Amino acid sequence: MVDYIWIVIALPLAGAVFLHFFGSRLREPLPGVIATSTIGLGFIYALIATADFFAGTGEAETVHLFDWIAPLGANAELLWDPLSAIMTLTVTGVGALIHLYSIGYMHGDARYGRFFTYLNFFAASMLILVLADNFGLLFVGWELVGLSSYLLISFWFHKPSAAAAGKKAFVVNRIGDVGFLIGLMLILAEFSTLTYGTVLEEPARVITTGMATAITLMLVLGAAGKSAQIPLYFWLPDAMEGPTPVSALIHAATMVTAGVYMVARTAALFELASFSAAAVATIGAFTALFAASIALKQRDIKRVLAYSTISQLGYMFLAVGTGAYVAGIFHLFTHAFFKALLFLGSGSVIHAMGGEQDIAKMGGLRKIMPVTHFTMAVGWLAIIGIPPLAGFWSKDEILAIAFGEGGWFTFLWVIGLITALLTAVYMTRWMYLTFWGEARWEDGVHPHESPAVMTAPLLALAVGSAGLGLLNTPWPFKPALEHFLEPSFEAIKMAHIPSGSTPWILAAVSILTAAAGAWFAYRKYQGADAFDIAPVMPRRTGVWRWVGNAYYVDDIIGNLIVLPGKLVAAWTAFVLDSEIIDGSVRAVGGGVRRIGGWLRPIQTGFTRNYAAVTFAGVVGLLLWFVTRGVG
Amino acid sequence: MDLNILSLLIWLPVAGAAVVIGLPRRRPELVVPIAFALSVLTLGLAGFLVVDFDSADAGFQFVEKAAIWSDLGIDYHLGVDGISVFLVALTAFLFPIGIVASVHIEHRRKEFMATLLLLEGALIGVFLSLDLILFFVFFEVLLVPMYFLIGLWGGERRLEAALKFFLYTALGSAFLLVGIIFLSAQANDQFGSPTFNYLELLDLDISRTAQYWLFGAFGIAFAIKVPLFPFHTWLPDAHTEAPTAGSVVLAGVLLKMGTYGFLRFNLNLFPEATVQLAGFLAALAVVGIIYGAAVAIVQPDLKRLVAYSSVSHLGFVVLGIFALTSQGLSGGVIQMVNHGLTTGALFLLVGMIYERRHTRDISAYGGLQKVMPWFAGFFLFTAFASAGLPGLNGFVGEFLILLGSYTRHPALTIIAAFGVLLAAVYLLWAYERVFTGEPDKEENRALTDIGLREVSILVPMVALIIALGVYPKPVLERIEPAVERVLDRLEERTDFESPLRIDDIADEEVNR
Amino acid sequence: MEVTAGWYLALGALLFVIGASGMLLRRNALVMFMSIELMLNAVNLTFVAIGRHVGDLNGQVAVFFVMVVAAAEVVVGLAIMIAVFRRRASASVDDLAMLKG
Amino acid sequence: MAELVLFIVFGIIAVVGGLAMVLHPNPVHGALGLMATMLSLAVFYVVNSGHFIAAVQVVVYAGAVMTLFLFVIMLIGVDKSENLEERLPLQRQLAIGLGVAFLVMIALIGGNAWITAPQAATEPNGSVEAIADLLFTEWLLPFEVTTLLLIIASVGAVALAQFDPRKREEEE
Repeated sequence: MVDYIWIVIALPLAGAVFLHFFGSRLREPLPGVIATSTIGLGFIYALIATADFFAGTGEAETVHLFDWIAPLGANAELLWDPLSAIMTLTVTGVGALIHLYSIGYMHGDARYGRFFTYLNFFAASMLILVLADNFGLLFVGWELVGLSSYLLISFWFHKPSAAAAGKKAFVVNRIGDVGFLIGLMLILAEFSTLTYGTVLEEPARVITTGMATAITLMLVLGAAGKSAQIPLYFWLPDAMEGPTPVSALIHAATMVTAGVYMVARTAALFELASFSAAAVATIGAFTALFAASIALKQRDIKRVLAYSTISQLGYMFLAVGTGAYVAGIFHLFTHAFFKALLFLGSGSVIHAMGGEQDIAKMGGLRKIMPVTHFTMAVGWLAIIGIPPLAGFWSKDEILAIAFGEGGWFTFLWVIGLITALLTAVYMTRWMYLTFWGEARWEDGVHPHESPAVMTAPLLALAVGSAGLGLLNTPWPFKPALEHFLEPSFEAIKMAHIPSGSTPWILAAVSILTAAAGAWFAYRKYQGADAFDIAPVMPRRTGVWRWVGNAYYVDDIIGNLIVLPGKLVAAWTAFVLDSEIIDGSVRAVGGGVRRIGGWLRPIQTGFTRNYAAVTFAGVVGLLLWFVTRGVG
Repeated sequence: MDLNILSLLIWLPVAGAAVVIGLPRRRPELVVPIAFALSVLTLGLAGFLVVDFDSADAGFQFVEKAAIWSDLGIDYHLGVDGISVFLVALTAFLFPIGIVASVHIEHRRKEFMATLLLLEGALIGVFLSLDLILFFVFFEVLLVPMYFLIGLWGGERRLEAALKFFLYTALGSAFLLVGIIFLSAQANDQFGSPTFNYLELLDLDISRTAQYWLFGAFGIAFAIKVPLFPFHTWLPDAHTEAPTAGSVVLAGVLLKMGTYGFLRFNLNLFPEATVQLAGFLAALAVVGIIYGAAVAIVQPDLKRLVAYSSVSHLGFVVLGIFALTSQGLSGGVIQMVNHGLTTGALFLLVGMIYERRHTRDISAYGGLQKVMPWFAGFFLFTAFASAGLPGLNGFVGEFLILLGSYTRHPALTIIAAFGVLLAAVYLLWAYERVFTGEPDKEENRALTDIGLREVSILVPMVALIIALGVYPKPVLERIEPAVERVLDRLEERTDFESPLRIDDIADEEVNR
Repeated sequence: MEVTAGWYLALGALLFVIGASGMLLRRNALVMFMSIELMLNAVNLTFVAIGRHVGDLNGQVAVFFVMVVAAAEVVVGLAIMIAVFRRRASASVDDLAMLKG
Repeated sequence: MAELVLFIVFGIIAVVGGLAMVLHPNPVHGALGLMATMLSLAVFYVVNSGHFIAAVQVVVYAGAVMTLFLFVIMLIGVDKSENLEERLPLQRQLAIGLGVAFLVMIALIGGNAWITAPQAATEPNGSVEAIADLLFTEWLLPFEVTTLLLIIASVGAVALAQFDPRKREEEE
């Protein structure tokens, strides 16, 4: 029995509470150590629990903690099955390494203790999200992760841009959450409870495909908000305002994958609604291509990686959309490692360059930061998909399955392939401009290798990025991950790699595209002098300018949605509310005053007038008597 | 145990008010401690009431009855059930906090404290009275102390705001009185003798058209109190001009009299009309939600922003009530309590900053987080609780309401869901303008963070917000039987079938 | 031709109207006051006439009370008039229009 | 027969006195006219066997009240005759109109003899004993109340008519 699993959540939560009150009093590294140890312990517990799971019956277990909102079937219950296991391991594993890294990175920050409070709080919320056994608790984790990302993005709150980025992230997430909420409404209306057990066990018995499509589309809206897919992706690049470990942990490895996890968890519903699954895949593919194209011309070292993350998440959505849930989770797992590696690497570069983030002002760091350079090289090769590194296996599996599904998915495979090419180009550009070529540092900048506490996690992640690919390699070894995740998806008809020789050909094709992209970019930037980070495409076409400004999406949303929204709100507030409605109330008052004014002259002041009126009253009374005919 | 606790709950604060007034003028320092002690005593009584409240019994408990004017059928009839027990507890909880929050008031402090205590007694009276005339008397009586609270100790335009508040509500209660009298007349025809006893009036069968008119009469009085969408313009003025304690109590409890009125009287006494008009009122509520939130976004004045947020939140409560499902109703009732806490806390915080800078204008602030970190922490926490962040109390109510009312009003509830989004927008945008960035203005740099007194009133509220958010079971347990009883009556008296009844879910769970 | 109560009532009515018109027409406060006294007397007459017609003494008791009240009224009325008119030369009621609306 | 003559003679006196009071510009003549009316009424009281009230009428009303009036008229010095033209708009027309309307109404109502009760056989005995007997049994409470009323009236009158030379100077 795995009823101790709640400790995994309790540890970081306790850490967060403790550090909230005493963090600021402890000397520099202590809060960091405490935070890292809580999540590290969590990782160990997760490992034990996974072992317990396989030693035990291999059935998914529900641990009931306490009643929360009973009428909705949303109680504090945790679910422990392979899917939540893999997610917990990723969150706690990568999380621990990033916590360790932040001890060094956040050195000297005024709110050192507070940073680790928020980091631990994030870990606890993500674990709630991942371990929840009903949509209610999932939604709790969902919004708490949004809160921690808000707190961490605007960590350096004195920077107005950081505060605005934090608010933007939370609001956009909330747009997605409204969709998610509507999905929950539909679920409750149909299943009259939110617990996974009732909803995901043969939903076909309860709902029609039409309703399943509606529910899943709403959930997809929530997922798109959280995992930064079109149309709700534009908050992620701004989220780079937060400290780099935040970007690594939240905006690369864990939080943004919540959407993918949710789609995987509700696979039973998506199976019923093929249209939604196709929609998920399509959104994924197009987001991947779209984000990859933007990444080509970004100058900020972290924004390149941000768009790259959006693109890789697109791949994961493509995978779960085509029904390749294991491939999606596999790519999520590997991506967590190499993207965290790349982010932390860029963090150490920024740290070394004294806060400089513009890759145009870097270059030639190869010799000065050997360890960072080596680990970045591993990450670079992993992400563009060069075997035997992890990136190749997971991305190739997704593309292969997509190709195998045929029809529309084959077209998505083409898009995936083009994205792979673009990924190779921008990542090589990123590597080249940062590490190779001549040094283009501004004067007064003298980079140095980062301390051990930062490079150690880099090495650990590099090992992960290189080695983890073997976990699910279809050919030489048995696909271990697929076997591991089997219990979670046994009721689901999963898409698999096409048999026969096609996978080999597809593998060759994707390796070729990756190599071509890399060689092209290398040749391109190697020849050009330092400052002519010339556009890959001919300068004249407007497209390049559009790409540079991320298709002006921010400005479009700015004055197509935000500005009119404010105008309408302002009109409602200062015209409709205070003039029309309040005005009408005041008008009533005014009206009464005016009527009073008309009646005033009756009081003439002359006693004799009043006497006359009185006498008129008497006569009137008599008249009434007369008319009634007395007697 | 014949200690009639309900009468004590009402008359203890009222007696307290008299005691405070009687205090010698030479000893002003006695006023606050005594007032505080009395209100804490009432809180203790209310706590005892909640603990001793038997959650299994859906009917009225601790009932007290004494004739006042028997031949007219008016009697001093008190009772409490799942719906009113927490509102009484909320009232008793907010007043000690209001008193401590207004320690700085020098101008006629004795009368201020006496008015507060009087208000507390009348408020508890409203929630406990089971006799329509008694209810009406308390409903009217508390207007007077509230008028003086705003009129004497308010801001610049206090007289205008107080008058508007008083007249607007009085207009509403005029209709209420007509309705009550008509009801007793009906009782006279059907039972032989006129009666205002709520329990007896329940068995009255009123013609459908009469129900519509009565629903309208009662409805207008409560709609103004809630305030429902078109009748809300008195609220922002009343709030901006009221002193901190006034705002806390006004938002915390006074507004709930409207929703409580709908739930206690309209739903039970006029079932057919309720079922027919539920859609219309739910629509009004949803308009209120979006309208209140949209207007709050652009408010330059912090207190007006919180006032409009109350319009939005209470729109949720009314939507929950008129969803006529068990989740919706219990969501509505618990949201009344939650809103009282979160908005009460928000007003306390706004009051604290007003005491320091004497301006409510958001643009006058900036970068306070650096200068007042603890204050910023409390404000952000309360803002998120108010925006319905899961894990805090606001979410429990809103989640129940949204999911509960979808089955009855699908389109409306989807629009209402966007209210949750707008809530995040106006709260975070206000937080950003007031707290983040560099404290550029000189006065902002000189501000001191919140002291022990202020923290001592915020901490219990924060604790309750978390407790209700994480473990609302004890509260939900006590609310559900009363809500089920309302729905049973509705289903008996009309051909209305409320979906997703909690007992259906229970037996669905059983036979799974 | 025998004088019945009706006759006295008619006379009383006539006197009453004369008093009322005096009240409305004359500006002098005292004349108005006297008109009121006349109206009261007219009513007393009707009381007595009906008393006799019905054969009941209460009519006369009523007249007695009317007189007492009238006496009190005169005393106070005149005192007011003296107090008011000492400040104003003229006794015209129209000048006292300070309570104009 | 005698009653008819009395009625006609004193009826005319009463009406003329009333009209004099109303129409005569000089208030003193008006007051005398009113006194005439009151005395003629006293006669009618006697005719209608209200002997006690006739006496009271003459002593109290005609005597005390009217002399008080005359005294005040002289005191305030309004004995000069005043012009009678009317300044208030349509006040005169209204007064006459209402007066006529009133009389017409009374005639209409009186016309169909609404005095339904039969002529009482016995004349009421207006003597002092009878009135006193009635007064101190059935009407005791009103009687006591009127005593109170009179006290208040006199105190009020004294307070109101306070004529203090010193205070006047301050006011000016």
